[in-house]
Amino acid sequence: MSALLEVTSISVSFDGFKAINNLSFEIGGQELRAIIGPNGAGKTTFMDIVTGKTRPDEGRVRFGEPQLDLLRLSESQIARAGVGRKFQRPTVFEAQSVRDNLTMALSNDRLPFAVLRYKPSKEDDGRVSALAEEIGLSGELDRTAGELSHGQKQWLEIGMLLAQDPKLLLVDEPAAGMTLGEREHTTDLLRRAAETRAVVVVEHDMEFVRRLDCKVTVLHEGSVLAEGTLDHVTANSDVIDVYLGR
Amino acid sequence: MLRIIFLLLAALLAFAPAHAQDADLNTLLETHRAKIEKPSRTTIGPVLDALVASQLPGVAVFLEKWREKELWQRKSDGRFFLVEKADGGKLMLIDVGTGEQAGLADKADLDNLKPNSGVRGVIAGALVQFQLSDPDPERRLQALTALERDPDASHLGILRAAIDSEPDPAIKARKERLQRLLTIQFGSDQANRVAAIESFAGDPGVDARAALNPLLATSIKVFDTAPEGVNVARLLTPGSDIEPDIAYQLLVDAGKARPIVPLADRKQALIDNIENGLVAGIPVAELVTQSARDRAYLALAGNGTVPPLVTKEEQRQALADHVFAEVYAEPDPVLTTAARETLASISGTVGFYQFVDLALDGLSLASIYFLAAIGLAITFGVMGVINMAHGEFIMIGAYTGYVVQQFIPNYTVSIIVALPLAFAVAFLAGVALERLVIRYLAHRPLETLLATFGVSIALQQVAKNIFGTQARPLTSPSWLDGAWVLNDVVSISYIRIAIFVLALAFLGLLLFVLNKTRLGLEVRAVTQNPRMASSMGINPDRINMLTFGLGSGIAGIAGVAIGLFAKVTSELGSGYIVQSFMTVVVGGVGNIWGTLAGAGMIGSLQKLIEFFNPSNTLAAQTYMIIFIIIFIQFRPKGIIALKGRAAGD
Amino acid sequence: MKFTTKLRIAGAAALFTSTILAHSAYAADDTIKVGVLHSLSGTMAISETTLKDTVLMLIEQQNAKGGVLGKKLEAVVVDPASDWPLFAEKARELLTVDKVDVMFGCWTSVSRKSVLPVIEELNGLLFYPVQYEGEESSKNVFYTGAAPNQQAIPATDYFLEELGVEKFALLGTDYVYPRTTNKILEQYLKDKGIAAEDIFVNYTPFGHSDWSKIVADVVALGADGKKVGVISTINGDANIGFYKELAAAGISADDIPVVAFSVGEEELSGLDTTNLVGHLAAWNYFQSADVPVNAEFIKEWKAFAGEKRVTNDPMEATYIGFNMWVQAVEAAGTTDVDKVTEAVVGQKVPNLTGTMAEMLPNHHLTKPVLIGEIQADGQFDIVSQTEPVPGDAWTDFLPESKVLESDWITLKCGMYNTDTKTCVQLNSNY
Amino acid sequence: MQRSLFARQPSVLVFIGLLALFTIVIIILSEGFGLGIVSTSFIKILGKTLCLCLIAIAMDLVWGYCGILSLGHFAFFGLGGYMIGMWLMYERTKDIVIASLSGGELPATPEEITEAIGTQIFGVVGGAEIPVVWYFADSLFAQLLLVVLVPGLLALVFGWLAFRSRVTGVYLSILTQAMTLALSLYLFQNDSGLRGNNGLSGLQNIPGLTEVPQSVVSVWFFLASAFALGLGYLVAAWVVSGKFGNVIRAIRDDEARIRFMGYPVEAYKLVVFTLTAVIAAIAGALYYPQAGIINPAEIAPIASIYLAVWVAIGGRGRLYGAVIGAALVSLLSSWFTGGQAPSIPLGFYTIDWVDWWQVLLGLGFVLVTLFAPKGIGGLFDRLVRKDAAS
Repeated sequence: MSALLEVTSISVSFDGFKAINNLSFEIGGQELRAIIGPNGAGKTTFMDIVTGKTRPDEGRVRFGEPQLDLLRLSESQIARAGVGRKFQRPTVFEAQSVRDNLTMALSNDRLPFAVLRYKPSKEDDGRVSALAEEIGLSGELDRTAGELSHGQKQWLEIGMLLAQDPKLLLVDEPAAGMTLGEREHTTDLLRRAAETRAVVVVEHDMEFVRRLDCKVTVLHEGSVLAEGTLDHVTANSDVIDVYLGR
Repeated sequence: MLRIIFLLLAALLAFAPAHAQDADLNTLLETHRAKIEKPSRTTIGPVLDALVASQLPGVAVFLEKWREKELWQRKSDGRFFLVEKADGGKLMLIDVGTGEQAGLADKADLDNLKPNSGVRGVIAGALVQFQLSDPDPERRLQALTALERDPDASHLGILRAAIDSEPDPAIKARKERLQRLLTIQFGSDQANRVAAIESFAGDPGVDARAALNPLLATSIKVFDTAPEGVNVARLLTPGSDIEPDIAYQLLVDAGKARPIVPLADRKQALIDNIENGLVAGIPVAELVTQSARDRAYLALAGNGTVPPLVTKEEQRQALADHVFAEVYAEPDPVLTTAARETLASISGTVGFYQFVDLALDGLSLASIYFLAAIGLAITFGVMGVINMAHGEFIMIGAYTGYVVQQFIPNYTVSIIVALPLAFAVAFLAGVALERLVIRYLAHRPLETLLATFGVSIALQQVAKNIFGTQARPLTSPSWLDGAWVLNDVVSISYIRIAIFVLALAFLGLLLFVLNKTRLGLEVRAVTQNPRMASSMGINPDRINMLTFGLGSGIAGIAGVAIGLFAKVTSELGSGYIVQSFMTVVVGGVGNIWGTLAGAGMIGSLQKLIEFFNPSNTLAAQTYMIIFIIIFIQFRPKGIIALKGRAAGD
Repeated sequence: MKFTTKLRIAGAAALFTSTILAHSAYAADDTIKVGVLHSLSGTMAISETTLKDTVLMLIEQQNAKGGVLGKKLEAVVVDPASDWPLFAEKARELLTVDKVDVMFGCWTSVSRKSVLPVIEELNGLLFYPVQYEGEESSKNVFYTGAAPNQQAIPATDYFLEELGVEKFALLGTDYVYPRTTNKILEQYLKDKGIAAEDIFVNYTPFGHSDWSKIVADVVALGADGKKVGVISTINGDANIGFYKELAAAGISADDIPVVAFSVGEEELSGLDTTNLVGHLAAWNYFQSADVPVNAEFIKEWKAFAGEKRVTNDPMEATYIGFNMWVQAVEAAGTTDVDKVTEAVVGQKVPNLTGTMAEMLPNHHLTKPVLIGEIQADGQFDIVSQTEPVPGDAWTDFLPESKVLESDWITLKCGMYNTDTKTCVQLNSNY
Repeated sequence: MQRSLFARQPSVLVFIGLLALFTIVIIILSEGFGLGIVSTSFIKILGKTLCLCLIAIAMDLVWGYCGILSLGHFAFFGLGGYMIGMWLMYERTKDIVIASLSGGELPATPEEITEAIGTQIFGVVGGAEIPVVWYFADSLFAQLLLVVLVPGLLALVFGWLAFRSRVTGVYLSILTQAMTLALSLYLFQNDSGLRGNNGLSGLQNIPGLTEVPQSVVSVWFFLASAFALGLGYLVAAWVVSGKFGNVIRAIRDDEARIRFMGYPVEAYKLVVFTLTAVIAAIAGALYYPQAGIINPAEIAPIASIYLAVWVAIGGRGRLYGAVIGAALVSLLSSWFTGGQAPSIPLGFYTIDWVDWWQVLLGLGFVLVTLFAPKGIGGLFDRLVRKDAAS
């Protein structure tokens, strides 16, 4: 099986500071992966590069089958090619209803004129209901998203990502600010999502990563420090050095 | 002939001054009264010649007073007098001939004679011979200025005679230079003239070019064969050096070719030949196109009723049969060659100095833009606030300057008072605006834009209601009058230099405040991370207020500066606001160096475009803005952008 | 949808309509209404407010004398706010809603062109008091300012003959008055034997303030040894920056004289004139004109508007126009526009410089041309004054205008082609 | 879940209904209709106000819904006016010229007619040649097409450049302002071929209809303006009510997020920018024949800022808010400049409205932004909601 996402020796620097240094990374079609690392390790920059927000100074990013060169695509093209991204802060469109949020995210034609002519079909309504069911917001469909609780907004955002039907899902600190119950729900959501697609979770919280129970990549100073199961990497002396400080 | 007389006069003056004469100046003036009452440049010459030739003692004084509009005429008898102020609002009359007092008179009984400047120039020319060797250097300078303005062949001899006796080296140098200039124009000896011409190589003075260029004046002439006996500048080939139509017209004017019948004449000919609704057999109603009219005309020409048209072939042949050449008016090729070479060397120098002058102009404009924009850059950079009322703070500063001058008549003191006061007033206005409006619109930059726009129109109208709609004078102290002059090409007014210095001072001051003081530290902290800053005990409200006041205060000072070199009206600020925005955006937000770079780029570029398109300043501004729009495409964050993730959206 | 909301909207609409009704209903018969159409806000307020005050003063004086035809005059002042379409709108309002009998107003050409179609359609009457570029004659407009032959041409003659200028810099603000005036002058100068390369033309935007480059360009013109003169049609407060730069560059009027057509006492009050002494302006009136009628006018003006105020040429034009209208109304015995327009032609009133102004059949005045040198106190020394010159609607110095003639009495046409002997159009060109 | 436009946007029906009622009432009361209660000058003011309401809707669409604070939409409005103005002016002049030349002894050639038109139109501004930009001026159809094409293309090119380089927020506002300034400065030049500062005038005279009195013409234009406004409102409501509307509101609220959802944000902005530019141009093409003259001062940046203020006062993100704001401010201005507002004597000082109304207007902007950020429309909404609750 060839990898879904293939990142080869990318580097990027800001004002002389190397945020990513010769980083290579691969992930398969249906896989759940956690990326951990201390502040400034380059986790967010890595996601920025994959989603097209930041251009690397060198290196290659290939995605999908047939292979696409992500570096040549704009953010929206990358998203349409099947890369979904969830931000650290929950960003849903608070002025709009949960239904509108989800409808917008449905994987339909996204070009302006098609959207202008768009009429909600039976199928789409069904998808929206199913998604709402999955993220536990069935009863909230016609509420304004701004009125939801913090956790609900996180789920709505994940729901919107699922609605996009991406092949690769990048999730930035999904558990931040959640109650224990909410975390469990979130873990379930992510693990279920990873059954049909690749999911990359960037997380600080070791507990949460442990619960995900997946392969872990540790980033440090812009490169991969260690890779393997959580137990494996936490046993790595370099990782301990980095986390506990030298 | 005239020249010889003058030379004689000059000799007389040099060797035998003040001949005793029997005739009275008053009598002489009486004979020329009509022309002295209503003088004209074209008619005054003979009168002056007669006065000068009379050698009467009072003539020089009379001419001087006349030129200075200090000559009076008694209405009752038309007699001319000089006057002095006397008690009781009366004027003491002084006889022009004797210089003695001649009784008191009411102002209403007298007319003040005011010759226009053309006449004054001619009088000054006549005065030259009296003044050129006058003991008073002021008078000698006056004479030289008059000579420079309106030189005459007759002056050359007088001037040459007056050089050696000149005690003042500066005036002597000026006399010598003038002597060379006059030699170029009026000299009789070829070698002398060539030497004088060559002595000006590389001299950027306008007077030098003014003396040389007339030597190279040419006209286009037509010859049957290769021209001989004339000083030819170059031969012209019709089609490449000269338009064939123009060349043909020259031939027609010289009587060497048949004139082309113009369109209007052809039409008139058709009208004249309408017979029973037909022209040459063609119904008038059919003549609705030019080709139909041409046909009708040709038919008429065939009858011989109208002159035939000149064919293209005939024109071509006529051109081929003749030679066209540009011919110098000056017959001596040695002189024209020397003048051409000297001018070529001058044009190199002038080109260099023009560039220097352009750079100075650009620098000056940049410093004005910088001053106008820097306050905006601070508020925009630190607070992310677009202050549309910024222009009105500039206006407030300018009006403060005006008001101060109403109370302090001494311009120097008033400017010294006005600068800090303008800062204070605008500072307070800025603080008030921040406290009352902007604070409540934090994080809503677009709405701040609209609210401050409301403030802007309200302030403008308030200023109109207080100060009226007329422009108000803001006068610079006299030591700022005039210009620093390097030569005739490079000069810059002292006001602009002062504004430049002011801009530099503010650049330094701001750099110091922002980089070296506690306030600056706090400002930078708030700029970069307001939440972190407030958690460190910095009160962002206070910082915002102070920053806004600072930015506004600087705008106030800019107002005084702009008022000094331009105008003070209620719309003063609105003229600078868009420019200021563009300066800030082009330069890069949140960075003083960026504003400097933006102002520098916009200022110099605008001057550069003006240089290439001198007859249309408006177009220059349009191109400038289009350039900025395109520039933003390539550097959306400006020339000097804050880098890193913090600068991201 | 909520019923109450609808009610509210309907209520607002009703209120609105009722104000319109109330507005259009009022019209009084015991007064003669005089419309004043001058900008009181916006960029032109600087110049036009003065003229509004002048009209108000003249109305006050006339009412003190007992009004016109036994009726009091009533001023209707509107503010077209320097917004050209608003001039047309306000003119229509004045004519149809306020039903004024005459209007005094406009300053810029574009505002006049905006108003023209409206007053021609509604047969109104306008007195236009500002010097302008000519090339126009409307049945409904009386032009009491100078046409080019009453200002620009005599000033150019003065340059050529009295000052011996051989090279001309025509500096102007980029709009119709300078454009047309300069076009006429260029042709005139060429006819006088000035070569095309000895005429330098530059246009700057309104309110231009950065003059250093242009002043330097003018100085450089002297390089071929010819005497340079500047003819300035620079408008409004852009002059202030220009003269300041001129003074700073030390250009004396004896080196490079500047004659301006738009700089009067009012503009000079905005700057220190000590360094500008000797530069020129051409007008039909200066405050310094030493005649009793002018002294009286200045006294009244200062009493009305304030001791510091100055008088200027457009004020004199307003004064002449107002008096002509009063005389014409009394001669016609009515305020009916057709009768008054006929009666105005041929009226003679004293101008403020000691001669008489007469209204010609082409709706222009005869005016003397005065040339003044700037003095240190911001006033002008009159150095030349001609006999009254008849205003010419269509200039004789452009081939396409030369054939045109305006005569509203015998030809009854403002744009009569003497070549084809036809009236090109009855309306004016706008 | 497919619901009709009117179900999704109930205000549309109300608005169209009120507009129709208003139009009919005004027309019946008009001079042109015979009753003569509403004066022709007021009909023109109302007609122009309707056009301003239409451009306010465009502004609301681009700013209130899509979050692009364009300070340049009056440039498109003005261009629309110029495009129709060229035809009006050319044809009117052509009629005059042909009538005048027909008196000549020879029938006129096409060249002579063109030359005479050129002299007639450009003689005033010191020219005679007809510039290239007037190439289509004698075809109404072509100029009508240009009303849409020229501003549309300008918006497309400018928008493409600006959005492509991700200029947003106040930067974009300043850039649009610069564009407007450049255009107005360009048109101020005589060399622009559009008569410089004089602009195009006499536009109220419709060629071929010179015999029809202005009282009738004004009613036609009033009707056309009302129709355009109704249509514009309908189009705008349709655009904002569906998924497209959701997407552009999402762009306004969080541009990055919607981009990562796969929406080509730049394309959406471009569509909205261009669409609103076209609406603005149509509004302008209807406005200037009623105003009678268009000149570059109309395009000056300040006009576009006023436009934003109208929308802010009326309430952003509500189409009727834009209409309320534009109508209110422009009618108030008209009233204050009309000299009918009575002066208030205070004894020591007389408040003359001519002097003070702009101060009032400016402070009004400030107060609205401070205390009614949602504008009058927002207050309106609150009332409606209270009604619903009670």
